[in-house]
Amino acid sequence: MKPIRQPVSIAAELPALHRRDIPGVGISAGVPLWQVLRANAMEWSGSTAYRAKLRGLWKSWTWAEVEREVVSIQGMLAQAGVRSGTMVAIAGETDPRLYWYALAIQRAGALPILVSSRIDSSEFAGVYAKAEFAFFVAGSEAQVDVAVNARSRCPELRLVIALDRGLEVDDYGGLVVTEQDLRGVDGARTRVEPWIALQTDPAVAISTYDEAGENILVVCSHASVGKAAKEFASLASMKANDELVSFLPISWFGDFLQFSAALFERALLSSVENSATAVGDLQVLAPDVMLAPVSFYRKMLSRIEVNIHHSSRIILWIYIWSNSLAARASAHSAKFGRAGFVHVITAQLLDIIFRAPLRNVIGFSKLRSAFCAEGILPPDLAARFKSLGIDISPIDLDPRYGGVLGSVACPTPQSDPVDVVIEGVELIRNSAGQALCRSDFPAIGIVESGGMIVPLKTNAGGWGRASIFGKIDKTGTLEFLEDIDLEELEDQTAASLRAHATRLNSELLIRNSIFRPDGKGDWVAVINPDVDALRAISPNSGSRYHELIEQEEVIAALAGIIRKSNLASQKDAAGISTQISSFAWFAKPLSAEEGTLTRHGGLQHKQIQSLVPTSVMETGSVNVRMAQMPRLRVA
Amino acid sequence: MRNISPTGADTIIVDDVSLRFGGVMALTGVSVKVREGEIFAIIGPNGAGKTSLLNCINGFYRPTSGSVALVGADKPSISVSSAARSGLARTFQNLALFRGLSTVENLLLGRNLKMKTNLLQVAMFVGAARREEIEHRAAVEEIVHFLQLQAVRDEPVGQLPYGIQKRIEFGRALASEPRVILLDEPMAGMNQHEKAEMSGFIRSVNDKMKVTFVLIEHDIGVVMGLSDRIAVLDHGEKIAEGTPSEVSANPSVISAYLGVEH
Amino acid sequence: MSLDLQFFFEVLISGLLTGVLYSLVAIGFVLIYKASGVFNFAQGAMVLFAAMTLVGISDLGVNIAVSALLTIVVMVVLAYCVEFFILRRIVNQSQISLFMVTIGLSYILLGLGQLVWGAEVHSLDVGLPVGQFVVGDMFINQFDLSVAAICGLIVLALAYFFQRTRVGLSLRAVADDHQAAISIGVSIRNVWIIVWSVAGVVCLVTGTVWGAKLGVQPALNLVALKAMPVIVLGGLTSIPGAIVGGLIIGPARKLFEVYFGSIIGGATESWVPYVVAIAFLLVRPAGLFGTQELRRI
Amino acid sequence: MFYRAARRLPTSYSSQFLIIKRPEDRILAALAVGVAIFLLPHIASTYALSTLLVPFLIFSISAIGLNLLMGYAGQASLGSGAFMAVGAYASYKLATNVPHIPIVLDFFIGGVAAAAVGIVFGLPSLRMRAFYLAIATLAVQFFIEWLFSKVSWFWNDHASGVVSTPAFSFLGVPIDTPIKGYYFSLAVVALMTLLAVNLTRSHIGRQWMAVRDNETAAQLMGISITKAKLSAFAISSFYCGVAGSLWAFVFLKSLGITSYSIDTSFKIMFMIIIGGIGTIMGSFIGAAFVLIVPILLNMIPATMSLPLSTGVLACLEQIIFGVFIVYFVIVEPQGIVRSVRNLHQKLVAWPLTVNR
Repeated sequence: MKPIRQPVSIAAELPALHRRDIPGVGISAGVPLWQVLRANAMEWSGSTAYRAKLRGLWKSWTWAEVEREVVSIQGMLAQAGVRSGTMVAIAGETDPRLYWYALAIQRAGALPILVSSRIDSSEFAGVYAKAEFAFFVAGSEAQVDVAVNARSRCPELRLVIALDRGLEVDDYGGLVVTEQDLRGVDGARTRVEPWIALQTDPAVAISTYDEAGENILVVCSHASVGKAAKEFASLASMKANDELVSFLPISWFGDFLQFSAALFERALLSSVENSATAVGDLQVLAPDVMLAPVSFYRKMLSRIEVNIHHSSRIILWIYIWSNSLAARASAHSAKFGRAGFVHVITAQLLDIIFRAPLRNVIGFSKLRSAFCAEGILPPDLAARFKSLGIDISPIDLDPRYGGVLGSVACPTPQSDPVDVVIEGVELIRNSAGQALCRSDFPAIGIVESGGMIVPLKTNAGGWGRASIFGKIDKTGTLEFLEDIDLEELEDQTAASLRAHATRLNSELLIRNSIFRPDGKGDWVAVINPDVDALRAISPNSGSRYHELIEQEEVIAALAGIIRKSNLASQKDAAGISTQISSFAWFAKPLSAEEGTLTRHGGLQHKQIQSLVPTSVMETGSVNVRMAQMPRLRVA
Repeated sequence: MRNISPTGADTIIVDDVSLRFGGVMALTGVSVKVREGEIFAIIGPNGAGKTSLLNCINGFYRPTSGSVALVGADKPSISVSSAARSGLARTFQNLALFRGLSTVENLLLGRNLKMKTNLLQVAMFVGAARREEIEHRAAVEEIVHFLQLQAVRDEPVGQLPYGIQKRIEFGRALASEPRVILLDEPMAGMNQHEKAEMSGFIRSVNDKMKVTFVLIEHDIGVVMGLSDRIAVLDHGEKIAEGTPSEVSANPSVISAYLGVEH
Repeated sequence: MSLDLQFFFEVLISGLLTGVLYSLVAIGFVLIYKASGVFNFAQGAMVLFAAMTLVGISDLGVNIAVSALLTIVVMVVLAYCVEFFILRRIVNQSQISLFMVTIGLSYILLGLGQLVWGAEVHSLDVGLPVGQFVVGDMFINQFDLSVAAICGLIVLALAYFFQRTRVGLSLRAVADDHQAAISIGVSIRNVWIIVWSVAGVVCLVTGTVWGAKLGVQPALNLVALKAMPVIVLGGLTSIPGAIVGGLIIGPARKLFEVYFGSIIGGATESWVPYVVAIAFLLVRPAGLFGTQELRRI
Repeated sequence: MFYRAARRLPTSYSSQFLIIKRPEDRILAALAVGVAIFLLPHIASTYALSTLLVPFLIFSISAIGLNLLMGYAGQASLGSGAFMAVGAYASYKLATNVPHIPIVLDFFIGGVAAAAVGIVFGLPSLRMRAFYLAIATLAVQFFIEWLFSKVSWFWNDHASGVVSTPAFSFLGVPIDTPIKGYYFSLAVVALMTLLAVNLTRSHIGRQWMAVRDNETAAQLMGISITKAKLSAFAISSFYCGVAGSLWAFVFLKSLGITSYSIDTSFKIMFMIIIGGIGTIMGSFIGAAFVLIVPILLNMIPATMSLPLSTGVLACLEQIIFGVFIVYFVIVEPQGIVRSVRNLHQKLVAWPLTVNR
């Protein structure tokens, strides 16, 4: 595989890394993470960078150690045959070394592909088909087994590097090696020049799923990773030596985000022992900043509340009271734009006598800013957390969009070629308006001035789909198209929509709802109905979800609610009235764990398609959202 | 179905063993050879004498006639503890854990034989004794990690769910780094998922640590999938032995066992 | 017949007879153990309590028979209390902790008895014959003999109670298998109450006899300790065992005391029975007639 | 909440060996020790020192001893009093006949003698279970009582069975005043407690607990039941022996078999039942409880000026103890220490409750 660019000595860039008074600020977003790491190692060699629980004990590493480790890993990998442009898959959980490997791989100019640790062998083969990687770094034996089972379908897979083999010994005929084996002779000592990447070069590929459940690979450039990280850091107002906790499979984008943000702000990233111990470990770790999926917050809350309900009446009473208080306070502030004096006082008192000890017990004692990804934290949960003195702001972090340069599938090419700007890359546009391209060298994420990208991987002569998303000039700076975005609407519309939301959500049938423009000035309500409630009104109470949403009665009832809400909105004197032209829901019910909305599911249902013209939703969804990236919005 | 059949040397030789309780013949003239590194299953209807055979192998019962030999043992395993010393570990149909003790303590007891420090050193609890504790604790943590027991590390095992307890008992057997592990219905009362998990553990221990297994299991599906060879007992007599395919083909087995069970 | 042989027989017989006395106590133990699986350390205390109550009531000038009846009532009440406050609250606890409870119980009874009836020694005369038979050249204590008779009567009564009466049957059912008994609708609590009451009655008899022998005093409590070896020797679960145990222990201690005790300072009765019992137990860990519980694996 | 969980991370297995895990508790413990060393002996009256504190210390040693046997190894014993006697008489013989060896050594040898006797009388435990064994240990009690009351050689053939123990000094300091006695026994208690704790958290302690919880499985682990049980008996008896010697030399300053009667055995057993079976802590709590209750009982009527004769009080004491035993076995089988632990957990989890 021929390298795309020759390595340059990085001596020239060092001063750039030194110019800095406030930590992190000086480093421009485009700088590869390994350089950030090295900067940290130079300036704060002593301070702790990572912490992990191995075999029941907490181990920690300083920046300098990590830097040294990363360099030696790169040397090790170089010996194993990892070159620039090589692709190396990584899968595993709760072990910082996995991230260090990612860094080392970037340092070598190769592309780390973060794979879910829960992946099964067929999916693994699927990922392999997209990015024929020759190397696979397995966090634990589970992943080793996956790779071994899939080896027949992965001809190019040369080496599985196992970080933690536990009790195992079998090496499957040289396929599986441990680090120790690899270090072996002088692997650790061979020092390899780092690869200097452009900020538009791909930094990392994340194996995830699109809303159809298809496994896709998402590629992020150094620029977008940095940008996302910095945005997160600023949202969380992260400081140096803050403590973060990461506890999920490495391929979760939120996890990767925390990791990169921690690097930029040189915060301390700890990882729990495993998912079973997560809650307990969290209590010990007491993070300052936390980014977790909604499901995890739910788990925490249920744990807390079960406790509260089993504890003394007084505690329970205070808790309920503080909940209502929080609700009233927010209502008050919504009305007058500021919290009431009484509320402030009582809140303060509560915090001293009730919340503080509670936070201490449940492990949020030090928490400064918490975020939940994978959609929106249901308002009731948010309120209950608030009553514990914990504010959780949902951030929009769909891995499809957070830091994406492009995603890949490989249909057959269509007619109607378009002019090619980069030599060696041929582009055509198919009837669906998608751009397809072919390059005569294996390529990764090259960007064309027409705002087109080639697939993650094209074999010489192979075709792949790409999607238009924005303009990039030859200097490699991105320029995004505009997004239609609630936050950017004039306040009255937003307020009116919020009013809609509260009305709908207050209904028994609807758990929560969001709104998309239908393109004709009105709005589509995408709702998440309460299945049990639906059953209650359905003629056949035994019917399954997909049956329910076909039933006239049910649709009528929901339509009634919408209509009511529209009327209310018209009556509402304050501000302009927004009307809901149609509503959509999901082919699959969302379990309580998910309980959130994605803005696509609704379209999978024929009934809805009749209600909402697909094309319109398109503007509302895929491409434009895609364009405006990587942007973290605090709802 | 597992077709690779290890052709290791014989590890356990049960030679024409009979066992009598008062008037009842629990076993009559049973001869079995367990090869090194294989998973050997003993099946049969209830009261066929499976557990009795296991008990003979690791010395709970002394056969009325016939002999049991553990090849490579320093001395023929006559008592339970000497069997343990010669690398024989065992789990029970109805758990035999130390209910009052935590998971880690149970596993540590599995390594009891490896702990050498004497009473005085221990009473001082410095130097050797301390080092020993730490070293064995580390070894135990490996098993905790392997069997995914982190969450219950310090819980008293008495209150833990059944599946977990089974796993802990298996871990305790593993902790003694045995050559042979006898499993008496390791998956009794488990749901399918737990069974799959357990077989996974057994398989990987057998594959990768070359531990020989002798197991009694009622779930025919599991047995067929897991074991290299199977012996079928009925009324204390061995009516068949061979690979899963052979056994399941054997008419007498079908009549005596499968017919009854399913 | 030579003198020392005759002497030997005298000792032997009196040993046997005192042995029977111990059997009386032992029977109470066995009853309770069979039915409620409790090793009733409070047996001695119950004996003392019963005797004290009897004496106490009769000292109030009540006819001895009446006061005996009253005492029986008291013992029944006691049985009920034991069931209510202890047995029903202590299901599925380890046997040793049940044992502990009865130690506690014995303390309570001792304290109570002395609190109510005072700690001083009462003499008790229930008209048992004193003096000596003369058989050949041998002297046999009539008192002991009559006690033996009483003991025999009690055993017969109990045998009848267990074999013939409905209660007795259900009681044996419980003794065999609690769960089964419950499943066939035996009210286990009633059974407990009954058994403890019966044991109470046995205690009353025992107490009366011992009281008549030694006078009613706290020392009676030690009777239980003396009877322990008899019980373990006979095996906790069999009444015949209790009797035979008594018949072995009684002579053994007497003979040892008479022939060796003097050499090594005397008063060996306190421990010799135990040594004998342990010697037996080492051979048969479940005692003579006890059933060896199988080791579950 | 009163205890901090946040960011206290175990970084080595040896941190698991800490006798007191939480720093807050360590402070408390340090305070307690400080009080015991510097404050208590000076504020406490001589009466309190000699009739309460010293007996408390000595009895907690024997309670620890019995706890090791009964609580950890699960072998019931009613013979602790006898083992105390053995220790006492052994060290008495030594102190009187071989005066020049240091007294501490006497006590130690006394303990060893008791251990030897313990091993002999522990042998039945190999065959017998539960209360069969308890009865067997009763035999020890009675035999020893008889032995030391009949064979006058043990008390140097004095006329009376009760002899006064020779005055002794430790490191040149004569242990004559209650305070010195207190400090001396405190030192012994501290040392022996530490040793006991070490044993219980080591593999030997684990072997005992294994035998207690499941003998079959214990055998399966290659544990020699004989070794485990006999070692438990030996060590338990050693503790009792030393306690016995202290009882004679430091507390009574005289030696008579009556003070090692079966009642003493029961008393010690009550201590561990009430305090908490299977915990070292429980031994102390139990000892304190069993010793303090009677004193309180004697004080209450005095303070409330109730006309209660000592006889009545004695009865009440018996009854109350009986009730306590029954109560603890039924309601709180793990004794007071359990309640203390619960409180501790409550404090840790406050304002939430402990989720069990």
